[in-house]
Amino acid sequence: MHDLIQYIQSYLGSDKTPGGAGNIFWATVYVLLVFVGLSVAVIAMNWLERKILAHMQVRLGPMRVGPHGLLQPIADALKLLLKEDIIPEGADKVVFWVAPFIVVLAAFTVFVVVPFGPTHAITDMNIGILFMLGVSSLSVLGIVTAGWASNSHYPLIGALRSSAQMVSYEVAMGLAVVSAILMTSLNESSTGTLSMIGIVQAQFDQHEWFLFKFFPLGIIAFVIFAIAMVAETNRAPFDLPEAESELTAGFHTEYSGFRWSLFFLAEYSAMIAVSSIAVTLWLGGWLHPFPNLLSSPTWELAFSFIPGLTFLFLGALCFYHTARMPKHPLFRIQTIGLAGFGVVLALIGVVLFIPAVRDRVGDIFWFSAKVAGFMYLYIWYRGTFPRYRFDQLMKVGWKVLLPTGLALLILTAVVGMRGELLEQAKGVFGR
Amino acid sequence: MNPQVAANPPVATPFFFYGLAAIMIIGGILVITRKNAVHSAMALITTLLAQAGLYLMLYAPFVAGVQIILYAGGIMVLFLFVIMLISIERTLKERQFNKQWLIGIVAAGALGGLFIAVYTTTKGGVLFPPVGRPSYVEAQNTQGVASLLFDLHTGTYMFAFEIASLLLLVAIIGAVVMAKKRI
Amino acid sequence: MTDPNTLSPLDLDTPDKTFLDANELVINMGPQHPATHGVLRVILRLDGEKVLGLECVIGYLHRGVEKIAENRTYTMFNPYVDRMDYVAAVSNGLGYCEAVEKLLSVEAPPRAQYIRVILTELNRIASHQLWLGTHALDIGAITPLFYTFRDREEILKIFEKYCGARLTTHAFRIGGLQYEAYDGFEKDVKAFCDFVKPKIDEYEELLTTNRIWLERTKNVGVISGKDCIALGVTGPVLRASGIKWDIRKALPYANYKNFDFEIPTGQNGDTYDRYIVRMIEMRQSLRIIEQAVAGIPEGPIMAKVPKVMKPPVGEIYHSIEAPKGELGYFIVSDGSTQPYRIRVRPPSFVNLQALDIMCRGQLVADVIAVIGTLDIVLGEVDR
Amino acid sequence: MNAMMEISTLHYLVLGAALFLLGVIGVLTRRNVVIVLMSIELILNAVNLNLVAFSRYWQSIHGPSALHGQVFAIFVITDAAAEAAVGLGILIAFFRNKETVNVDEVNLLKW
Repeated sequence: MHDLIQYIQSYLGSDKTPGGAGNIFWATVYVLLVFVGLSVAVIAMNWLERKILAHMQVRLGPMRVGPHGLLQPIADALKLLLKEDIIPEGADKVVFWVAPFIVVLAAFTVFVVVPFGPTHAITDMNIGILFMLGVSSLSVLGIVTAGWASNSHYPLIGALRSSAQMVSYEVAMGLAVVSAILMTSLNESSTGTLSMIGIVQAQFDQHEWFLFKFFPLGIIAFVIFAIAMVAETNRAPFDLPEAESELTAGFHTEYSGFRWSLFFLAEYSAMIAVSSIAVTLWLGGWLHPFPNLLSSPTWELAFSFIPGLTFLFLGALCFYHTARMPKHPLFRIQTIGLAGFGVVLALIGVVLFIPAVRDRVGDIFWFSAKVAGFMYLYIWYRGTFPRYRFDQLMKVGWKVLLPTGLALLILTAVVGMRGELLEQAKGVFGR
Repeated sequence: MNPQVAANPPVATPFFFYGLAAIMIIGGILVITRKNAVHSAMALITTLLAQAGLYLMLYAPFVAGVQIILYAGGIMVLFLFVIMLISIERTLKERQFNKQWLIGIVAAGALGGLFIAVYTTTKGGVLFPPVGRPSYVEAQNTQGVASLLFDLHTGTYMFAFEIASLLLLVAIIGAVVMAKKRI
Repeated sequence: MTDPNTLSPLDLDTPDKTFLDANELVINMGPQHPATHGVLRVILRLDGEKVLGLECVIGYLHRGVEKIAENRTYTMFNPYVDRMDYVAAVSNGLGYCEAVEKLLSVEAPPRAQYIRVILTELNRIASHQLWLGTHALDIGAITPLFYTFRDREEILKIFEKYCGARLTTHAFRIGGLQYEAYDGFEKDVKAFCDFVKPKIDEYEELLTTNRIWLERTKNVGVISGKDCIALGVTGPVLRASGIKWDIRKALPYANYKNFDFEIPTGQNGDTYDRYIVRMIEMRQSLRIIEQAVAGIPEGPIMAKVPKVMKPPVGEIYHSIEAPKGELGYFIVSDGSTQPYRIRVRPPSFVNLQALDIMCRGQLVADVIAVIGTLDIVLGEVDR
Repeated sequence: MNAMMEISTLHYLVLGAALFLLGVIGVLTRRNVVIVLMSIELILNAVNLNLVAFSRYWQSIHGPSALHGQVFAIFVITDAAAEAAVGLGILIAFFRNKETVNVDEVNLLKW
């Protein structure tokens, strides 16, 4: 028993990830935390998307279930779980069963290497980014098989579309990623790395986010990635595989209930996953703004207050809306509920001020905040853009993003190695 | 970032090896016995992923990553794509094995016999005695592979690498020429 | 799934005999499909994603409106026409009332004419707004739908205040109007005009220069003016192909000749031009409304019409420019209180013919865009 | 953990041989071209497994930078990608002409 406690405690002072330290207990804890956190994020994202989109479209969105529809995602989940599970006639039952699980597994497994902080990752693989790209590319398999197993035309077309789309955009995505990885090595001090934590560390060491490195090359790479990642996750304006007006719902037309909700879960966690890649590669991962400039203890303290303040602000927002609730007996429960939610948020905010907690969650907060920004972008895109047509989508992928990415890669290498190249040139022409 | 020198907690535990090996063998058997090509492909994907696990146990993380991206995420998607393009309803009702299946089995059996014969005559284990774990810097695997491929001084396989890119170009053109209805 | 053999022979391009077309796919779009605007069923023959040909199957909403007319008096049939193009019910009513008035040789008094024009043009805007919202939704832009519906609501409110109904208004009577314009009608309409002008700019801001919108609509569903005339296609679709034909100008009815407005035309006859034409039409309608509101004369709203209508034996064809195109009523009277035969020439039904020509060689996604741009209402197609 | 339980290179070689045999059986007996191609992938993977296992063995002798086997495995994967692309392209062309994917009906060149 004592050994066990010691084993658990031995990790606490470590500067490694649980996987890196080989501590199975903490690795399990982290896995569970990430899983729970991800589920909560997906649920929150569900509500936020509906609300934000609704407000963009001059409507209110869910308002009935819970105050301001806060319980709507839970009600939805319940409905999906209770729904009859239909397997269409002539479907390949085994494949039909397995397909959503492939997608979910692929979407969740990538979070093994996502660095929420210097030590806050399940593990730090030295092929981290390669692993992420590889595993996330596996979800194509699930989508293709789902479309095929449904034994129906619309899902089949949707599946073929989405596999073609994902495979093509993976290329552009890969090129943008490679140019960012290249940047880790284009510096006097640091060697290149594929490790997610190493990449963020390199940005810290080089005193700049890769977004701004070799201006404007970093930004171009980021934009390529930002476009490709929307296509990769089948979201608007690249949501052809599930183009509602053309293919009803694409590859998951025949799915319902629990298995459909798995696709839903996978879609949102894939969005979060690719956003975390973008954040890690270009936006400095867990680093707070200006980590090198504003690194004095005072600034560190100020930055460490921001998570708590954010939650307090959210709590205050809840109280403000509680005060604005209609004063009517029918609304009493809703008012109490909203106030309660505000209290919970405020409590979280207060807990985040405790020094021991404060020091540990700062990284996670900044990482999540950056990812949340991407999530908002996703919603914004959806509210603004019409949908691309399939051939146009392919044109964008192959004729615009791919050549740009290739040129960018070469340029990055040339700019990064300019010193050596000049040396060489001097050697040849100098005398 | 300091390269992590693997402190040698044994990753290659027999448990994982036998588990993954069993998955691979079962997957392989399913690949060659399933009627439905999609099922075969799924079995093959499982096999390939298990093999990626084995690569990790062999301290070859980069090859494992390439295996996942290229094989499972690329080539197998191509296979599934093609299976869906060609209708398979008819092939399901047909004979699954060709007329020479007996000869094929016999030939394969002979090959297996050859393997066993080689093993017994060379006393197998003597050929590759279990050796001490290599003093191994895991973080440098990717760099090591890259230096063999690209480095100006140590890049033994630079030329082969360029030839491989030519091969891929030829394959792209070939695939387009073969598969496109009207060029 | 439809068996390809049960399809009636589609006039397809000669199939490529060199290869077996393994990829040819017959897809049944609708009648329950989110983008077919009701219960249109389209049988598509696809080569991959390319449309080789298509056929529309209609009649899922057939209610026999024309047959019903033969058993109703002229007055009793009036509400039925609202149910054809239910998003532009006022226009339908105008066409029918004018046709019967022509048959009876009556003319509605000027005040009625003005109010009729105002309501019809309001309805044109409402119809175009609904078209824009659904069309954009089909192409994947979900937001314009809510904007247009928000603004269409204001029009419906005016209708509701005027006659009590929002959609199937039954606003007009043979010989004029049933109701006098309510107090503040002019003010409401003027306020609406001022309200909706910036809103139309808002729609255009979202779409007109949007790259994706341009790519999705330019050179999609192209139809030449010649083809349009050959197929009898009318309305914005015809005008977008460069033919300046608007019955309000060509064969003026009601009192349209009193108003100053322009007929927008396009050049390419593609989906984008149709979009632009409709957007300009909305602004032109506002122009007409403003002129009409400024000039509403005082006077009676109902002409002298016999209680029991017995039009003289004869036949009449009267057509108006409905939001979707030429809406014609052909009425045969045998001198009794009931029409001997009524035949409606609905614009949607005729325009739908062009779908095949417009879609051939395009992709599946374009079919959706083209169905949207044709602006069909199935109630009118099937009657 | 005793020495017998230690997973040596030999274990991997046996596994590779088994996979290779499975692949050979698949190639020799199946009619469906797609499955034949997949069996070829099995064979290539068996080879790859051996190569990486040898690379590990080689590393234990020549130090960590002796990664030739892994490099070779990467080349094999490249080759497999090329082979799959061209093979499946041929398959599609063939299917379009004869509407079959059976390998024993590929007899256009037979006389």
